[in-house]
Amino acid sequence: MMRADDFNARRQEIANLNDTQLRDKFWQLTDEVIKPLLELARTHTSPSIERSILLRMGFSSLETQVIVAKCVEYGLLSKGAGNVVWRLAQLESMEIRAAGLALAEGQHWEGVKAYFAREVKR
Amino acid sequence: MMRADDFNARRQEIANLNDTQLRDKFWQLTDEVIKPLLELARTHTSPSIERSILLRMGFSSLETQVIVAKCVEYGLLSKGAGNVVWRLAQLESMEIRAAGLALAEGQHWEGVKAYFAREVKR
Amino acid sequence: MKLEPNTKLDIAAIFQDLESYRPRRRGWIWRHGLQAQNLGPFIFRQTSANLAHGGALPAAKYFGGIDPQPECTITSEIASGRFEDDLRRMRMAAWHGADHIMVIRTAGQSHFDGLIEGTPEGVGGVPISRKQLRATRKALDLIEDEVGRPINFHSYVSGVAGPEVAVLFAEEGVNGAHQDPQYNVLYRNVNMVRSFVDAAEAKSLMTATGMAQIDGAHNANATAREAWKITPELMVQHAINSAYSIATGMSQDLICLSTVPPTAPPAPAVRLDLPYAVALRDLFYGYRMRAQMNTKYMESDTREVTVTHTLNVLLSRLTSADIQSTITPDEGRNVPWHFNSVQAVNTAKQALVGLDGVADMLTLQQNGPLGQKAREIKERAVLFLEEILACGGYFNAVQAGFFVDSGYYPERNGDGIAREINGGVGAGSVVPRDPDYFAPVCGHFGENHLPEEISGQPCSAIGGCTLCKPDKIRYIDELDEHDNVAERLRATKAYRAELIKPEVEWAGDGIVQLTMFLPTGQRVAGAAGLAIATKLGLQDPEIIHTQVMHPAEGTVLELKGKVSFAIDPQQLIIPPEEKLLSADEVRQALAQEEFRVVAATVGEDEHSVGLKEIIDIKHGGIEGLGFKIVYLGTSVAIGKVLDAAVESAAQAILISTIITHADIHKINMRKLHELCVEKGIRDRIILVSGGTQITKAMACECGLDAGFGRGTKGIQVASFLVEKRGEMAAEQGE
Amino acid sequence: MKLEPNTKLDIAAIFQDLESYRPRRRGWIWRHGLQAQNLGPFIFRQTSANLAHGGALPAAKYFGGIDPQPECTITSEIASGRFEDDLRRMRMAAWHGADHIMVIRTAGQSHFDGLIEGTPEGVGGVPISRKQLRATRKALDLIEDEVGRPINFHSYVSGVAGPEVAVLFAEEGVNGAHQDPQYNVLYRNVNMVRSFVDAAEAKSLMTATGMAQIDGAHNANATAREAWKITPELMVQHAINSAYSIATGMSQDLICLSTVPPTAPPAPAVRLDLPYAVALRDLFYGYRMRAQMNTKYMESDTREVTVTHTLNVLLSRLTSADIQSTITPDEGRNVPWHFNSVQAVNTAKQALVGLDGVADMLTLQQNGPLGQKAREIKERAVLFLEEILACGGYFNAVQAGFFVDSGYYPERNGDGIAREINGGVGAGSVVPRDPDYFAPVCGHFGENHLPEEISGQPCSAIGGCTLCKPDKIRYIDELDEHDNVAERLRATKAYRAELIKPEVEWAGDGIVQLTMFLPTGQRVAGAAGLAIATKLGLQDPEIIHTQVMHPAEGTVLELKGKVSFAIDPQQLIIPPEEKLLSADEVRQALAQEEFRVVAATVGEDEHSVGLKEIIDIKHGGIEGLGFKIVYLGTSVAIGKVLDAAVESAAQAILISTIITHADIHKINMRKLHELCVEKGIRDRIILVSGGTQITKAMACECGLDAGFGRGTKGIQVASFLVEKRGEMAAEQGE
Repeated sequence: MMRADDFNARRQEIANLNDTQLRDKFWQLTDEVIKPLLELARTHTSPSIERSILLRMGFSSLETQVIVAKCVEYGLLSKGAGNVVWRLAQLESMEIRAAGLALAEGQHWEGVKAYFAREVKR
Repeated sequence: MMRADDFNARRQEIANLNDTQLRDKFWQLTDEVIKPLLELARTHTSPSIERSILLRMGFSSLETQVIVAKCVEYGLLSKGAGNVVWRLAQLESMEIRAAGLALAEGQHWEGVKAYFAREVKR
Repeated sequence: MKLEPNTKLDIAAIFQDLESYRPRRRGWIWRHGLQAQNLGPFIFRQTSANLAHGGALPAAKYFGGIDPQPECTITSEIASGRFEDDLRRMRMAAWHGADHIMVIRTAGQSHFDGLIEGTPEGVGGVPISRKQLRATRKALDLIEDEVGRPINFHSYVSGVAGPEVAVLFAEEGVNGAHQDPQYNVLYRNVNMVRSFVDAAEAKSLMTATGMAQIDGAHNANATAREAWKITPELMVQHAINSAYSIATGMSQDLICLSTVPPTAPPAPAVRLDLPYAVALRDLFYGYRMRAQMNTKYMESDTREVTVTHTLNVLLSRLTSADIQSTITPDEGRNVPWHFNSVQAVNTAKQALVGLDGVADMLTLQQNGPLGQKAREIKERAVLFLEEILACGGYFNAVQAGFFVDSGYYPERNGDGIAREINGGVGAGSVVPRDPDYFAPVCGHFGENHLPEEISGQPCSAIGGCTLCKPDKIRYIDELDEHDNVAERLRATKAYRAELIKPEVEWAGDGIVQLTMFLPTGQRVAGAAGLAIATKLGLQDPEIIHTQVMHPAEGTVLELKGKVSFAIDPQQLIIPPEEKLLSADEVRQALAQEEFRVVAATVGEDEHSVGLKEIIDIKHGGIEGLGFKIVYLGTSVAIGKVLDAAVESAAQAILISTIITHADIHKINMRKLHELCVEKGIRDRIILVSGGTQITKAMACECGLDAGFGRGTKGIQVASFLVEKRGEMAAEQGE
Repeated sequence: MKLEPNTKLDIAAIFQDLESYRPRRRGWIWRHGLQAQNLGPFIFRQTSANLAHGGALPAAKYFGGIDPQPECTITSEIASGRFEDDLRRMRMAAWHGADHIMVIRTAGQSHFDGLIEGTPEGVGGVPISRKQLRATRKALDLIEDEVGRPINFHSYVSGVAGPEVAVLFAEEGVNGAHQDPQYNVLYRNVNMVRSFVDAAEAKSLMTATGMAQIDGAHNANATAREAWKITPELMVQHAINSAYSIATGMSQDLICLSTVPPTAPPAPAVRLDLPYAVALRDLFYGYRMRAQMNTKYMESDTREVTVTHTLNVLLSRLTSADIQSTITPDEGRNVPWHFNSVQAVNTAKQALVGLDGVADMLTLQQNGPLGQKAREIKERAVLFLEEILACGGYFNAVQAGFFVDSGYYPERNGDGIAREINGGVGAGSVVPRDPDYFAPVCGHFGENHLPEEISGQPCSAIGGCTLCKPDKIRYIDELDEHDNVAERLRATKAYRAELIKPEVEWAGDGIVQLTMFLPTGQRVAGAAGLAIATKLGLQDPEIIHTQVMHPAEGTVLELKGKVSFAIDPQQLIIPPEEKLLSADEVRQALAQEEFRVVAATVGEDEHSVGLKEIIDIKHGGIEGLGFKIVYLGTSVAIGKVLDAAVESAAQAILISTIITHADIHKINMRKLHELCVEKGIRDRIILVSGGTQITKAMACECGLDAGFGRGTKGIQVASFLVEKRGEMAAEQGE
């Protein structure tokens, strides 16, 4: 967009605000701008977020790569990759780490997928 | 002299002056300090002053050195070295420069000395 | 392992047991400002605690060697591509006053969708990996013990792997990070949806471990063609990241706005930059200010950069700075060199200290152009925000090219950086969380539906996450058997211990700088300079700076080139370190036998300060130790010095002299020696000269017994005199 | 004779007909300040007229190349000992903005009772003689025509021959001088009676020809151990010389107080220096301020000096400066070098311009510590004056050691400089004027009893003095057949025309500077550095600066040494100066045949500014000349660039890349070339790379057709593309 500097015209509505009012307006507008962004973040996740969760669960970066890639492949990222690992450990009475490594090796995916599909139906 | 910082005691007499009064006092004291120095300068001369006068009369630095040294030797510096040259030119109807060069060569000094001695008697 | 100031950092030792090393603390530490601190002859208003060990500015010697530490954090940016060489640079920077070590990330890592492991060599920065972070933090832990002050370690939580990097930083004790989703979007072309979703998780992790955050708004400043016009947008960018951070739970005390003065001389810089600085601190009251120096206008002239950076610090002192960042003065021409990093720190420290408490005496004149301009910037920023909302919000605004347009908003030049909502790296990778979404860890942001069987902390489900139980962290050492630190250390081993080779970036790189003035125009000078460097045997000579002094009269060149050889210190003749007698030993010797000294400043020289420092009681001079001094004053002829020495039966003569290019100082020294020989007293009298540039070698070459240069203390001269007298007595006795 | 910017000053020609050369004007000329001046994108508040020709600061390129000239005079102090080499330096300094050239006098001349003639070599400065002054003034007359601004020429009216020197200056068109009898007394040990008597004559001569005067009070500052304590005395010294000058008839407008900030960092310098600066300008309202930079605390670190001098300029801008003097940053370590003189001028200019109009936004806070400290200094000064009178006046006070005592007056430490009324050089030489004393010249001070026959001007007695009739001036050429300028020019002739040799002080001195970081402690580094310099073949290597980066980790050394050879420019391969097509020629060529170009920033690089400057219409880029551009953006892979080129049938590819130490830029360039070869289009497509440090040689080495570095303009690229296309078409046709 090309536009000449029409500041003097545009500022009319805010010209009469004192400095405190101007600052308040600035922050109120900012809050409006970030509100939908924040809501998006609150309700969504990403491969990196899920890998970061697996890291925190004690998996190496190489392991997290594989597990999250599989989660994406099986449509399970929306459950949380950590959740997938945790759930498998619960289902199969495994240690968390053993469950994750098994998943990283490609095992148990169909079972986990079935579990989450079943659960959603409940 | 060794002295501790007794500023607070000494300042009592000037503490109440406003800034303008303080500045006036500063310059008034300065003028008192320089007055005798200036009077000295007004009424005295030096070899360098006299050489500077000869320079302005068209003599070279080498020539001024000799003429002024002779003036000192003959006790004529108090007359002014330029005066000595000028007076010789008057007395002998010489050009100024010729008079100075003659003096630089050691000529006419007794005559000039006699002239000024005579003049003082008048 | 503990560092000793006279022993090099043992880099190999850093890697021992690294797999089990744990950072000893987390989180950012601010300096503690002292309202009034007595240091040397002065009271300081804006300093913090002194270092236990560190290097003062050269001029400190005039003020009792003080090394005042400003109250604000000082940053050193370090990034040679080989972090093992940077560790030594970090130690140097900390020694000179940096307590915020910022490691620049290698080019391209922000597009790497995951973590890098091992220690590959970097380009334009260092690859950030667990091993690299852990080794660096371990070294910094040692360094902070050496200087006696906490060192904050910092890098970047940006790119497509932000949350992972944030975990890594949290686990490895990194104390601060750049985090700003807008940076990803505008300058790294990472998908904007991904950037903002990831940012919330990353910020949450930073909050969990008390990391300080620096935003990325200053990049607009560096990118815009007329940076002084982008000031309203800067306010908007700062606000979006700040408000977003607060909303994710971050403390205002740890949110730092990265701000750079938009102009530099020859612009009327302070008058243009100050209103922006004031407007920023007004709108963002309560946030922290990270004042960065200007890079945009940095050419290859390090002097020019130093002046501009000093004016940048003036702005910090006139407004505020919680962190004063530094830019190496050579950044405009090469990968920053070791010593230039330190120089940048010294420029910041020097200017901050020189301007200590200046706000006590200077008031910002808000009524007038300053207040008017500041208000205008704020109003323009408000209008900018209004238009973002009017066009449908942030994503739409980015898509419409709102940002980094070169117009002074609301002016628009249509040259902004536009990005597609569905474009960029990582587009389409974000998914909504299902109602049964669960993340069994700490530091997580947003919806987290704990299964019924879990109560308390989410990570209780797994018996604790790595933030709670660090022993769960998985450590990977190396993935590449060739590109790793051990190989690099092996290849450069000789230059780390046995041999000495110049370096500017990496051990043994051999690079030196050659500066010359050639009395010819720029083009011929360039070719001639390269020819000279080549003739001197410098390899790969390259011109790094050219400045025309006058188109016809001459050109200054700075060249770099590589020295092809190394020096074996075993082969060097190093003058032995002088062992001084103590003051008591000197007094004792003088009590046994009187010591008479004649002292004078010789030649046509009226400088008396140096000699007075050596002799006067008041100045800690040798009179106080019992010497009997005949002081002859200034501009004394050598003959007169000798006469006085004979007359007073002096056992030593001290002469002070200035250095002159016609070598009058040497002529005078030789004359002194020769006259003493002529008079037959040379074997009974000690002859010493002193002066700012006198060396022992020079004095001895001229026939004297000793020479003392700049910075000599009385005790050094006294010790020499007593010992030399002893030697002479022994010789006479033989 | 007229100077052309691309032609060297013909030094031999300066001496032709010198005996009949007359200065074309007398007296000092101030710059004319402009309240508001538009330069580039900015309005300046404190500038004067632009130069006709001159050198802007490097960063000026970002602001349209402006070179704003501050409203105050800028001084360059010049003194290599060989004035003929200084003439070129004067031209360089004037080119960069100095209009006050101050020639430092050779050591010892102040004790010379008379004038020096001829052109002997000087020590620590230049012997001031008629020939030297006239030749210099003649050169400056040419230089002021070149830069389009009057140049003030300045030296010293001090010592035992003050009145003679003053005549010489008046006759030879010197425009300003240091004149302060107190300087003679305290620092040169000239008899005090002689000094004050002579001073009145000297000042009278200066007044007669409109010379500006600078006093000598700042020397107390440089001499006192704790300079910040001598501030009351400084007021007294300034006042004595100022009042004395006024009393001899000098105009206040030409009386400049020489003032130096008393401290430097790491002192809290501005807070200590500002009250003194304010007190001075308050007491001396109406006088001119010559703000000198600090030399007292100058060590060998030029960076440290540059920061301190920038803060010194801040004081000038916060208070006032009519003359901003400069000190070369290397003065702490050697006789100032050519290019450092220019750097000092640039530091002053840069800081003054960067702080242009800052007083519009900053107020001195008089209520508070600033006002209190300033008042205190003034009160202490008043008390000082009172005690001078109480002890019987100035001469008695000097005799009692009142001056340059290190105590904060009225504190006294008893270490002042005491002089005897009847002592010192020239004691007893002053005589009272008799009642018939007569001096038949103009410019004379004090009693002058014109003989009865003389009326009107005293010099009418002799038909006019040299001030009225300059043809009466006696010119002496040389007195020493060996020590003179002709001999020196003969000895260095080769380096003034045929051969190129580095120089820092004198033509052909061969001195270069070598800077290196050695990863070892100071003592070993010193020895190793000298060994490296020796191995490189530098003669007489000497360490001029040492800075410990860390006691164990490394030391920076700066060494000087002499290059033993010279370069014959005839043997150099100098890349030919590029001849550009005009914009019209390019447009014409493109109108005949379309020119399609693909452009991208390649690699992991998001920098787009450089490339945009080359292509965008808005930025004066080649789009505006008619090229059809496909711009692919940033971080583009080489493969994609090629695909786009094939797809659009482009005739050229422009890639932009940053320089990296792992040589990724070279790899990318080679890859581009090789892919084009593979695809079989290399002979039909022009490949060009650009980036801040790209060179043509580097690009060609990597297989491309051209490379463009920092500062490239669109027209250069356009011209190359059109010409290259023409060449390729010709080749294809063969």
